[in-house]
Amino acid sequence: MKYIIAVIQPHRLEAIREALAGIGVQGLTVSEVRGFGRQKGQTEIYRGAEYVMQYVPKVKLEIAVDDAIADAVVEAVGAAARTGRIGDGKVFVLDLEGAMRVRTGEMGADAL
Amino acid sequence: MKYIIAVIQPHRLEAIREALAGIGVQGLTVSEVRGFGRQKGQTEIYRGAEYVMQYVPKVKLEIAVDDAIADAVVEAVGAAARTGRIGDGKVFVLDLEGAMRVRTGEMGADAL
Amino acid sequence: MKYIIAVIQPHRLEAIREALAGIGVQGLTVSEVRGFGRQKGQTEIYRGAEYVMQYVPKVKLEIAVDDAIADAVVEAVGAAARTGRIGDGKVFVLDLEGAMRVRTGEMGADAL
Amino acid sequence: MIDAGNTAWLITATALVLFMTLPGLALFYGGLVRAENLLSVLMQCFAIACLVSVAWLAGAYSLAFNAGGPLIGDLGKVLLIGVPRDAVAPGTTLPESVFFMFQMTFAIITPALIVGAFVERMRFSAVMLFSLLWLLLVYVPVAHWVWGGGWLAAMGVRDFAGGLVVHLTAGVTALVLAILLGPRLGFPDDVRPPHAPWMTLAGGCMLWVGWFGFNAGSALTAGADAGMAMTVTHISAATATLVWIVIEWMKFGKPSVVGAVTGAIAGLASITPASGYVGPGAAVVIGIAGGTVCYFMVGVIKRRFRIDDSLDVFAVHGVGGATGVALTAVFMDAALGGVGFPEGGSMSGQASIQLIGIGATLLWSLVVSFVIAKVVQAVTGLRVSAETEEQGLDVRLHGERAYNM
Amino acid sequence: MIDAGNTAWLITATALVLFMTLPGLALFYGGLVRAENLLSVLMQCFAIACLVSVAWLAGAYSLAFNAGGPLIGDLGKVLLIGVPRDAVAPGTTLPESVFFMFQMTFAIITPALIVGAFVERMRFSAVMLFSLLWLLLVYVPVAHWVWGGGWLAAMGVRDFAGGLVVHLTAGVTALVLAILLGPRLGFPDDVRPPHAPWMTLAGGCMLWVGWFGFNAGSALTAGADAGMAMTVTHISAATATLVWIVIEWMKFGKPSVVGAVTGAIAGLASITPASGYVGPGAAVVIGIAGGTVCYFMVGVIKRRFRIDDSLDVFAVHGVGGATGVALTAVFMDAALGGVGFPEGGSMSGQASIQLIGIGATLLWSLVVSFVIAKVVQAVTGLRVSAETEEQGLDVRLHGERAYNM
Amino acid sequence: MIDAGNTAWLITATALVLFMTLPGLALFYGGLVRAENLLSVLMQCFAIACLVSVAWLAGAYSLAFNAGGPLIGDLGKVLLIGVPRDAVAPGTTLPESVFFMFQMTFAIITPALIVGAFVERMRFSAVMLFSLLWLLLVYVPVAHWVWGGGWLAAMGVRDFAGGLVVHLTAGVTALVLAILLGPRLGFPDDVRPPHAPWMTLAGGCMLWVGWFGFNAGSALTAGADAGMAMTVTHISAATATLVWIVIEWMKFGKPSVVGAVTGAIAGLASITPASGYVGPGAAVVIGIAGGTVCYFMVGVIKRRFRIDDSLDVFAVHGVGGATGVALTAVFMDAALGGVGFPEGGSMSGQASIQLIGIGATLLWSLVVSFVIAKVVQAVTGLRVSAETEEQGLDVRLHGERAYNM
Ligand SMILES: Nc1ncnc2c1ncn2[C@@H]1O[C@H](COP(=O)(O)OP(=O)(O)O)[C@@H](O)[C@H]1O
Ligand SMILES: Nc1ncnc2c1ncn2[C@@H]1O[C@H](COP(=O)(O)OP(=O)(O)O)[C@@H](O)[C@H]1O
Ligand SMILES: Nc1ncnc2c1ncn2[C@@H]1O[C@H](COP(=O)(O)OP(=O)(O)O)[C@@H](O)[C@H]1O
Repeated sequence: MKYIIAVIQPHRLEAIREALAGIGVQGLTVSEVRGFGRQKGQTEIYRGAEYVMQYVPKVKLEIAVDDAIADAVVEAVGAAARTGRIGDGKVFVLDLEGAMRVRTGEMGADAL
Repeated sequence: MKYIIAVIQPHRLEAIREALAGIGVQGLTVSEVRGFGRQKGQTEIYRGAEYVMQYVPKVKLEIAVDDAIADAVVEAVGAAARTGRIGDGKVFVLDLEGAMRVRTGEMGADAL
Repeated sequence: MKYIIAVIQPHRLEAIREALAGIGVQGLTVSEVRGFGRQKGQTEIYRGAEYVMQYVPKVKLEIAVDDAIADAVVEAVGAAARTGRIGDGKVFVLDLEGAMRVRTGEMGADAL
Repeated sequence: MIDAGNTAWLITATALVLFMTLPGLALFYGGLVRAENLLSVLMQCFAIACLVSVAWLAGAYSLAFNAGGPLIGDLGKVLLIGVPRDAVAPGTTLPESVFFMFQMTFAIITPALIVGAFVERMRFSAVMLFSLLWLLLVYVPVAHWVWGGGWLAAMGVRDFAGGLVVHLTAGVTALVLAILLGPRLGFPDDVRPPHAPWMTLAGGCMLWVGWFGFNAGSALTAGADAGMAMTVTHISAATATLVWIVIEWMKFGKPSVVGAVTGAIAGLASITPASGYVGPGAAVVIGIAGGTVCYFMVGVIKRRFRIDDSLDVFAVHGVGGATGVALTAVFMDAALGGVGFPEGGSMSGQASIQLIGIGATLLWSLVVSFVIAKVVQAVTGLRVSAETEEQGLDVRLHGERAYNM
Repeated sequence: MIDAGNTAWLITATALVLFMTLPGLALFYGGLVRAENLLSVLMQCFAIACLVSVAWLAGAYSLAFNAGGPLIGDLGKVLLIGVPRDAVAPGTTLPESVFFMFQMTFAIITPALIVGAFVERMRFSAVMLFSLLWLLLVYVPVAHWVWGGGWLAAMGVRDFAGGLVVHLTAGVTALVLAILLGPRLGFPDDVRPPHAPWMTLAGGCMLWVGWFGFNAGSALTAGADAGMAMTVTHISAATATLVWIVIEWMKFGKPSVVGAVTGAIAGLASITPASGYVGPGAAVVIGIAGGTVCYFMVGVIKRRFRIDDSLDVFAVHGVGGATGVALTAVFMDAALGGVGFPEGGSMSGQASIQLIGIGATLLWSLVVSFVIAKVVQAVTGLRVSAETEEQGLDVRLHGERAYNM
Repeated sequence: MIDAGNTAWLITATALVLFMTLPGLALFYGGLVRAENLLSVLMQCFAIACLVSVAWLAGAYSLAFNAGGPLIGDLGKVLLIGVPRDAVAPGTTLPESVFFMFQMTFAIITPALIVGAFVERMRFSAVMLFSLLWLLLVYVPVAHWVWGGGWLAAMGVRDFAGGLVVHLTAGVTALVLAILLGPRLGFPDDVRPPHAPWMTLAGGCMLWVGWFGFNAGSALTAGADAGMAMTVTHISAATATLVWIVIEWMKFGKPSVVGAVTGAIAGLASITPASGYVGPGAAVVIGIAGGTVCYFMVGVIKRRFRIDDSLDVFAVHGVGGATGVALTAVFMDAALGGVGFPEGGSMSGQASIQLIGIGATLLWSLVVSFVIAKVVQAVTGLRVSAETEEQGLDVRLHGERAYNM
């Protein structure tokens, strides 16, 4: 199994989720993160003082998937997340050794 | 070493922490996440308009452990997190190649 | 490639980012987490009742890097994060099998 | 001659009505939008208040309230020049400065109410320009017709505190702007829920308390009329809230905070025109009527006609205000605990006068605000870019974020 | 005859006291609960205010204040029928509508205070039913005894603004409900800390400011009595706050915001019954006494007796109110800067009257609210399910979340 | 003889001015700091209010306002002993208790304004000690000079509501403390942006509304003077806000909420000393002047001189207040719509008097607050540890967090 981590533009989240549902991904976990990279943050100005926001609000997806569909998932996320603008984000693939569904105790791919 | 990621029901957190303390886990890292899966979110209604919350509030645990106790940890988390209701969550196990305790620079299992 | 996860004291973040920029790390992802470990949380007192905060506010960094600089990154983070006080945090190193830059579709090390 | 008691009350009432907008309405509206647009809403209310205040001094007050003909006042009191410090407002026991300020607070809140129609997508420059023109071309004339000795006043229309002048003008204009601007991205299925219902309740409570100044202040004296106006205002608000709670409880099994406070506003808007003419029993009926009608109108506009009058300004203020104006003709009947009809008046007679008032106000607001919107569209453009709308107006238009945690 | 100055002040005072509940008390309480229960608290305060308002018009006012015997008033003023618009409230220079409204705001805040006892776990239907019955069976009779010409008034009890009628009735009832409902899940060790102390302070400030209307308004005139009532009210609040800060500083080395504002409320509750009868020096003493006693009672109830009167209604309002009622007998002495005892009265004599007042109010509130609670338990059930309590009342009972960031 | 109308207004004005500090100023300042320091700011404002209140009763009031010589009053009214309940404040139609309270609210907000200079880094014990000494050694004397029959009053200085007594004293002291304390860690490049601009706007609105009590209340009567004071106050605030919006729009293309509300405060501070003497036209000019000058002074202090007067107390209040005091000499001219100069006075004559007032107040505040700061530094130390500053004052000094989500 693979553990796929994607860092994306917040407003692409729904599109990605639908794309993933399309290829049979049943679940995922989402969190709010701040990204640092080529894309620079907005400048805020308070009483004449500029505050350059070093970080850009991003959304992080964590998706555990069976090896079989791993590449398809990476593809799907990439396609749905892409706007072509700097800051579109990254997709990372890690190896996943084990998984368990808490409710049933099922192990491995059945747990996903 | 293993890097164990668990996504659980928020109100089970304390129970799990105690269970882990029981088997000698000294530390862990917690974050608030939103989960998407079989369990559906609450519906909110504002001025007659329904908003189905796609996501369910969950808590994510990250626990780096020595190989020796990895299985025991997965067991313990599963047992303490289980309520039998849909949405109890998942436990994922990844391989952990290295660890360092910042304060002392200790490496490997000693760092945990 | 390696996927480096660091849990640090919030106020060390900027120092670490500068240290990393120094050794050519272009990007990273930051999130707010709560840590449990040897360091104990503050006590809050409301109307005479004490609330011991089990968790300490921490910041989590996720940094995908090329194998070549992995050790240097761990070093740099450790050095910049270290204050010598309990609670300085941890650095974890996981193996990273794949990476994609969403914007361009670039794969592997070029995506970082 | 100036009366200290009445003046004490009207200065207080002025503070209360200003408090309705700053921060009452701003927070009430702010809680209903996305967190990324909170500041833009607060900014719109705040800047409108300032713009209107200066315009009011510069001539709007004079055009609305100084002599003139049936349609509009004159410019005799521009900048209050020629008004001595201790001048008494005609027909009152108040310093004119107090009457000027009290009326200003009404002129402030009315365009601010319209904000609810275009939140989360209108350009700030367009908001400013539209509000200024609208004050001069819609609010000022209608205020003159009804309160400034204009033709509706001459005809005997009864609008104690602004069912026509405030709520109907704002409500109709809201509908016009909502249609011209088009809906928010994702409307109706993908808009985000109110980001802070608690804030909406806090703002709503400030509106309620401030409304005592709005309605009881409109008596222009501190006596029995003010007391009864306060009483019916409160009773109508409480009743309409309970109505809304009951409806939601029956329909969804979950009475909501946003619903309850919206009901209160509906009850307050509905009683406003009647508040100086009716008794407590009537207030209950008006509260029930206003609460019910507004509840269903929200659905009609938003879901049936799919018009994104985002914060339901027309359904709550326009409809509520008109309902109250119409019911005034019924409940001012002395037999029903009201003040009774004027010499030789009758319920049917008063009813037709009230309906003419509604029709004229509705028509004028509709046409003129449509024209103004078109002009503004040509000058500044109405709507922000899709990218700005996605990211939120706060950062893009105002360079700030409401929450920097 | 109606006096404009007095009426101006009492209309303002009415607005101030309403402001105490909406949004003052709602925010004060809301900040002390979990974020997942914030809306439920706001909703309870808001809905209680509406329910009480309608009930007040429907008969509660008449039963409390219209003639009748030593125990209860009559129904002569149901719906204010038969009360002319310009009626003067008996024994005042105010329109009766103003007196009706001013007293209504007291009837609103009293059951709202009780909310603090049952937050985070009581069913909304139970809250509504209990509050309505409690208004009629506890508040109305006691108000009649003390302020409506009932037996305690005849006996000469002194309760200027509601130490007995408001704070003691609410405090005792809070204790009864807390015991019958049982503690929150996890009490005492695992309950969550206040989710927004800043909100509690903001609400507490609104309570403080509004309290000027509460106490100084109870003079029913705008003169020296109102002025002195305002003065002693403020001094007592400030003193009690400093007391609380000093105690926390000594005990924990960390004076807290929640502690400071709780001290202020304790000082305000304690001075309330005395505020029309004592001088500034006495206010300092009452502030010190109220602050200290309430501080320690919080510990006694919550930690010694382990009763989850969640927001310390009894310890702060019940105890503070009773303390003030008792001390009134001391400090109304002219020799101590007070108004002096009535013809032929004495400190000891007044003291026993005050104690009878405390005893009677305490006993009546205890017994009747116990019975009401049992009835409500039978009809709607008192407590939500454990699952609802875990997830929070906002989503489960009201279909909303306070924060949608 | 006591007048009910005037008393009604002044009791209300007192409540409004207290509302300015609690919670207005507290929230206004609180929104501008880091989330980890929000409670410390609220606590400082709240505790200062309590401390000042007790000190005011204990003797400060007497020293400021009771007889005495050109420099300071006497102790004749310590604890208000010897002041009968129904005493009339000399030269007014108000109960002395009301005058005492009204003036107290001014004494409360002035040291609270200074909080803006030392947020996020000053010890709580130092704040308390400094504020107490400052009240007695700076505020009380200056208040006596200007309002208590002291030498500046004798000279004919005009400061209607506190340009000298409130804003200049606070502003100058802020600068002194900011320099002695040193900047916040990371200033100027690494300080965090305001954590809740929405809260700053909400608090700013409360300040604005409360300011009607501040300026119009200073007329001490409910008549034409109060009415005109309210009018010019509002107009100046609105104008200065628009000025600030326009400047930011031109400079950055993004008018901000924090900027707009800061502009309003600048306009309010600037009109304060003039509010009883000038007309509406002058209010526009003063608003423009105050808004512009303050805008640029913020940059001069913070960026040119790199002084971390964190919330710009000197630039906004000090400079705004002084500007208003100076312009009063111009616009009180009857020819310019003002009340006119006293018998035999002239613009140049009045101007020099006003400048002497500014110079004396500035010098006294500067020297005495420097000395007090040094004393406090010796006794308690001024600044928290770097670790406390990093973690935030809330948890470390008060054992609380503002947000426990
Ligand atoms: N080496 C990295 N490790 C982890 N996250 C990264 C890394 N580089 C970039 N990111 C994340 O991806 C986001 C987008 O990267 P950025 O360089 O801004 O744009 P792009 O990916 O289009 O070149 C960043 O905001 C950050 O959250
Ligand atoms: N494939 C997945 N990858 C990552 N997280 C997942 C995945 N599937 C489920 N989750 C997480 O587990 C939570 C519970 O899953 P769900 O399907 O709702 O219930 P259950 O695990 O009981 O079948 C989800 O809310 C989500 O946060
Ligand atoms: N086994 C672990 N797995 C994951 N995170 C951990 C683990 N142990 C500690 N941490 C994280 O590291 C932080 C610091 O650890 P702690 O034991 O408090 O101090 P130190 O690392 O200096 O010994 C903790 O707050 C927690 O977030």
